[in-house]
Amino acid sequence: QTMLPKLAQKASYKVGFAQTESNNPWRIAQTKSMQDEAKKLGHQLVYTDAAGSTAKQVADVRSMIAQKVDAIFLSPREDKPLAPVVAEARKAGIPVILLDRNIDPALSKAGTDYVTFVGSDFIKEGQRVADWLVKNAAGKTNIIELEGTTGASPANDRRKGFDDVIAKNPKFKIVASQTGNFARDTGRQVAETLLQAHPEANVIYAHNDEMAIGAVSAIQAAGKVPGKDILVLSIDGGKEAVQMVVDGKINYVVECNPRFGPKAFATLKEYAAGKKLPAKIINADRDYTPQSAKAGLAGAY
Amino acid sequence: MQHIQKAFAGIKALDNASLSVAGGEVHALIGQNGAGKSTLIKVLTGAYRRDGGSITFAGAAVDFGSPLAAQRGGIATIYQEVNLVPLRSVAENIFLGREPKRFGLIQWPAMNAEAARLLTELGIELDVKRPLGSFSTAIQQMVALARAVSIQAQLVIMDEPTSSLNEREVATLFGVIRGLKQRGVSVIFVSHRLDELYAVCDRITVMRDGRTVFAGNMSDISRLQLVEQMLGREIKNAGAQTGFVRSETGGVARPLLSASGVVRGTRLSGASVEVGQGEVVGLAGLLGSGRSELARVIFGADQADGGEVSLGGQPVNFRSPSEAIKAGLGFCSEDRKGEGIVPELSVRENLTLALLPRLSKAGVVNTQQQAEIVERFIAQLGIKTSDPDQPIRELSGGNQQKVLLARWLAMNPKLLILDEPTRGIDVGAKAEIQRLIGELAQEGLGVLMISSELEELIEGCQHVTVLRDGKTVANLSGGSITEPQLLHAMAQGLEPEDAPRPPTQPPTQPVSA
Amino acid sequence: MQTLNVNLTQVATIIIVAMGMTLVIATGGVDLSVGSLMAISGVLAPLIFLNPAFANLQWLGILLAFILPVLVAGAFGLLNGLFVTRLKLQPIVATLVLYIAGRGIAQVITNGQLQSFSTPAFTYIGLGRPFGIPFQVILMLIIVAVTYWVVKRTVFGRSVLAVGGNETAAGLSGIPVSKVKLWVYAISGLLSGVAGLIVIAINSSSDANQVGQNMELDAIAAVAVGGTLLSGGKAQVLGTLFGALIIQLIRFTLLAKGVPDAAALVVKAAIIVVAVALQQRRRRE
Amino acid sequence: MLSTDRKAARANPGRTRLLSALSQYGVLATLILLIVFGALRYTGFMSEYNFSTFLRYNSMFGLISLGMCFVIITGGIDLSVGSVVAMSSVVAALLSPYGVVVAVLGAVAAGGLVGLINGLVITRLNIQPFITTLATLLGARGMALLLARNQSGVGIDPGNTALTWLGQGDFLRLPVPGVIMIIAFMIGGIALRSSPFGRHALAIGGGEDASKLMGLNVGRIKLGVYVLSGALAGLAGVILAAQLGAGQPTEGLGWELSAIAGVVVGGTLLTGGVGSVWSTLVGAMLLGLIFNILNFENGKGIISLSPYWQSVIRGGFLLLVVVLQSRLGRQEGKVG
Ligand SMILES: Nc1ncnc2c1ncn2[C@@H]1O[C@H](COP(=O)(O)OP(=O)(O)OP(=O)(O)O)[C@@H](O)[C@H]1O
Ligand SMILES: Nc1ncnc2c1ncn2[C@@H]1O[C@H](COP(=O)(O)OP(=O)(O)OP(=O)(O)O)[C@@H](O)[C@H]1O
Ligand SMILES: [Mg+2]
Ligand SMILES: [Mg+2]
Repeated sequence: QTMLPKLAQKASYKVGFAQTESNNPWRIAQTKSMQDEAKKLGHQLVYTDAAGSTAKQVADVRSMIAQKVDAIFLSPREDKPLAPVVAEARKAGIPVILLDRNIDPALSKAGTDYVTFVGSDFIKEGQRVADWLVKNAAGKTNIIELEGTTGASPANDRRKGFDDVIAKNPKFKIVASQTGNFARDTGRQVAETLLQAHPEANVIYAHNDEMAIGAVSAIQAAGKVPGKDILVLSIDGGKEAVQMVVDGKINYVVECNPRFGPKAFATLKEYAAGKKLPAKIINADRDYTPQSAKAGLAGAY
Repeated sequence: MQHIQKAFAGIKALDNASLSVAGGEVHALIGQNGAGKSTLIKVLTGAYRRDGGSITFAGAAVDFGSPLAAQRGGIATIYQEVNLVPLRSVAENIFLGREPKRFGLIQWPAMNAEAARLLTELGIELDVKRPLGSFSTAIQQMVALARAVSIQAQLVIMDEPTSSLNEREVATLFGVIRGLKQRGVSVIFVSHRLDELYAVCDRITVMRDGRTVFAGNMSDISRLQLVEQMLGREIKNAGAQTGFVRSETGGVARPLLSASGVVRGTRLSGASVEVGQGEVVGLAGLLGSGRSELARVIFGADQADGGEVSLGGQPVNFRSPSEAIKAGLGFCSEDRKGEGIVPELSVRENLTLALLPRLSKAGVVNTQQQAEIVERFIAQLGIKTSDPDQPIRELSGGNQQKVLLARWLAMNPKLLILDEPTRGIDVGAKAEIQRLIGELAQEGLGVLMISSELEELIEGCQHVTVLRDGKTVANLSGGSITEPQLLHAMAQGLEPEDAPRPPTQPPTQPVSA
Repeated sequence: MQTLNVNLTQVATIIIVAMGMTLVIATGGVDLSVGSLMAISGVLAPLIFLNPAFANLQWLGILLAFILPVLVAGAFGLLNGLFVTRLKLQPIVATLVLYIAGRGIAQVITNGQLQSFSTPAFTYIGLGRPFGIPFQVILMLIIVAVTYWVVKRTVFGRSVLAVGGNETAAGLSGIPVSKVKLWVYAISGLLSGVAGLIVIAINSSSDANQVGQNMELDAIAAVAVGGTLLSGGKAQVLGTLFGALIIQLIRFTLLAKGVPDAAALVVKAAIIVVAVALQQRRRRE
Repeated sequence: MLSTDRKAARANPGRTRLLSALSQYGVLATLILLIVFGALRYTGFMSEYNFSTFLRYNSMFGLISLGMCFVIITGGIDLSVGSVVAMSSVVAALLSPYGVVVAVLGAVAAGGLVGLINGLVITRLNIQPFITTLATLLGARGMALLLARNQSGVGIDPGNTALTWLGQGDFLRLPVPGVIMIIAFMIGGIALRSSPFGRHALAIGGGEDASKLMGLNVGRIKLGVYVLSGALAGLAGVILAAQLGAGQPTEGLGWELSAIAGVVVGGTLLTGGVGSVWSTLVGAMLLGLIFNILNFENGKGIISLSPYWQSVIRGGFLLLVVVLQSRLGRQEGKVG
């Protein structure tokens, strides 16, 4: 049982950031936040993009190890495959901090293999949406679920969190659940189709903002009023979606804030200072209801 | 083979065809273009499925499902179009499908050595490791022969093996055939050259329109009878073998095209030719002498490295066919399928392909005018098609050729370059096309005609330019255009005066009428 | 009626792109870059009409936003054509270059950022409904009609078929082969540009990462199911239209019936094979 | 003696050889040049660790490029390989509890099965390879997701360390996936050079009708190359699963295009009839090296290339290499 590698206290580090993909606003915001913070603090950020491929991400992290960076921020695309490279980094004396997605605890442990995990709990996010719905449905119980990219872990977790709660409330029924690829255009098309096929649907739960915004267009195209005839629920809390909550087109958004930069680098600093860190640092994510949205709008990413 | 039936898309290619070959004999198979010789052979070797009839080989009824099966059964075949793979080496082409192997791996040294040995036997020495495509058609033909010989077959089929060989090569081939015969191997030999048949064959089968019309001993049939059998009619005027009406142009024709000293790569090294208005000028030469190349250069399809071309006295240098077309030229390629027809398009579209820009206003085709023109040419040239909308690929070769001629005639050109205009088309169509060429010339069109058929040149042309190795070696006119003169110029390139006296025998009967 | 509209709006962009693809395939080529060109056009338009320079001249901004991106996409299409005709690259490889680089260019332009807008004058092409018919559907029908007419009636259309049917013969008949090819790739680019504008207009946002994703596969599948052989020489314009509609109907049905995405992919694969096989059987008869 | 070799006389054989050598070794030279460039410019680039990393990742591309090379040689194309890699990785993971042999054979067989379907549809139904494999690209992806029950990863049985060794282990200090790839290429090289299968594949690409008339069983050989391509993609799937400890149903997106690019960069024409296994290896590795170099360049901190720029650079690089290839190849073609 080796210890985590130490990180010398320096004014400036060369830090790796292994991003999983850059094809959606959330990821882009996350990357930007990391880059901005690194710049602000005078660190050098070595940034790789796995373009949605776990295999490439593994190779990316390894190339960071080969370049002997001081530390690595890793946003693992999946929970198992990245465990071996995390171990390799430790062996190479490079501490790893996980961002936004975790690694299978059976394979890799915080405090021994990697420093800590900073992020949100995707299952919890789904649960929070479902909990809100159960309380505020006002008789609207036929749900269309717009899933994220088939196979992606946030999609699976956000579904699990939501579906588990719904299953306990027999009043509610998920009439259709299809993937919208986390994308606005696909989300819109799928919503259009499902609204035709299931005229009884009066709730749409989207796994991210993009699909929710697409669904709003679809609802309007179908001649219905989003937010009134059909409730729209979403996760992420980007400015555009929050504005829609203010406008009454979306009813409820759970935040999943991509602005990881400040917290990530603060954690790094604390670690270098030798502070004891918890295994998980869960972001305090807000939510946006019609009541709270206006106030929160300015703070949304 | 008895009562073989074979139809393509409902059109009968073989109708009750029969062929019987005894062991150790060389059997001639003859017939006009499209008579069904190649088809019969392909049916025999399993390349085509027959629709009816029976095949007996070595005493047993056989039914080869594929060329491979026939090969295994003891039949080696040289197909008409050289059917080898140009990108692969000579040795591979000889042994493809039956490479010498050890532990499942090809034994290259053994294979190359054996290939070299086989070719040496045929009097050829070359690097068998080089791609086949880097050798001339004649060599490729010999490689195909080597392949056929090396398959220890009981029957070797040769479909027009001599069409691209020179005399010496033909002699080599005959040596091989005699050798095979001595070993008791039977040979089916297809050729249009009657001399060759008489030289090497024992028995003969004549086909016409997909049927067997004659079978007997070679010695029992005279050349004239043979040709009559092929054509299915008596030859009354032995002099006129072609459809040309000999036109004696009065006086000197006004010069139209003049190309002099054209050089291109190593293929053309000083080729010159002149065509006057209303003249049919022949371009003669052995295969590979650069005739097509010269035609392409004149037409702008290829660029010359040197030399001059002028049209109507003006020097021209066409950088593309479309420029040549604008200047009033037309060009029918020798490769009808590869460079002439657009198979999926209709007769109408094919016929008006070059004319389209003129048939249109602001890029929109005037379909009415198009239909009129198409109808006119279909009638005028007697193109047999069920409907102008019929895809051209469904037409017979002769009719395709007529459509291509019409494509250029519709342009009302000043000069038409025809590369082997009658190759591979049936006798009726051939005569018609020849007649047409003659008539057009009389109306003032200049025609430059490349042909490998001497009688076509002799009877159809006012002048003949002979090329050899990319150079113009002789210009013959009028009465001096005779077979011996031509042959001699083609082979030796000597000036006519130096030509040896024509053989004492009467000139051989040309095969194709 | 609603269902019809939904299906038609969803398939409109595919059909528009597939028209260009039909022409490209008719010459014996293929264009893999259509999706990337859609993205380029899609990111350029908002940059233009949201540009402060046009704050007081909104109509001009919008007009330019309709024209310039389409022209740029057409220019990239022309570049594809140059790769094919001048550099003599095989079409798959030639267009693979812009397939990879094109989306990168679109992303570089915006640094991957999504651009949202609400500019009714612009989004009309995606959301407008003259006479109750979605505008993009009208546009699509016009483009199909024009393509059909071009193939049937114009010299260019005949030339496309001749080049695809027998390039050498076409060249020897005076058809400017290279020019024809250049044009089909350019047209494919232009139509991709139009499709890119429609996609961003429907969504009132432009996302360089998403616009036109997988469009090349949809368009090629539509062309193939429509009975145009990939070897060239044929252009079944109406076939492509129906091919795209068939694929769309299948997608709609599978979605509506709740068939999961994974299973839908398998069904889609089978249907493409069966449809193409049936087309070929019919042709042979 | 016959004086027949007219065209050969035109071609200067020495020149031919030089050009063919250039086109063959031009890519190799580029590869070496890039490696030297990397070695001089970046610390850690020449480390054993980076070398091993590079091979582990790129071995999968190498394997699918090898299969693609055979397919392209016959004049076909296989767009399904990326999806097949994903599907087979899931199969390997699902079969991992039954031992390494079952897992490997099962995954390779699953890939081969997709290849068999491709081959049958292409040879029996006469549907063009592009369309056929476009369909299986969708179908195999669907199967991958179905088998994985929509999970992003299907974990390998932790007890099956032999399987993970195939992805993560070392053999004589070389990464096992790299060794597998090299062995596959050696076999592939011999097969293309000296086995009837390879030679006949080349012959078919050079002239399908002629090959048929010369008695080759064209259908079976075509079937063979698609099965081979599928099986190699299956093997790549095994390595993927073994390396990542999990089957990956969403992996391999667009890998078919990388494989095609690798083959083409290696100088093999998409028209078939010619091709080289070793140039394909060099081509595939060259494309992989670009990623590696870009990662290191970003690490220098002088310029920070966004992934977007990287796409643009990769596209431009592909164009450059392919144009160089075709220039050399065309001159060669002119003579040959
Ligand atoms: N694959 C085919 N499809 C359709 N028709 C064909 C095919 N092959 C041959 N034919 C037709 O069958 C007839 C016989 O052709 P075949 O090639 O056997 O003639 P041939 O006697 O060998 O002539 P040649 O002397 O020109 O070689 C011709 O009318 C030809 O057009
Ligand atoms: N596309 C080509 N590529 C390589 N060699 C060629 C090509 N076309 C012709 N040749 C060869 O070049 C030489 C001259 O060809 P050309 O076609 O000009 O001769 P030709 O006298 O017209 O013969 P033919 O009667 O066969 O057409 C021949 O050896 C021929 O085999
Ligand atoms: Mg014949
Ligand atoms: Mg010629």
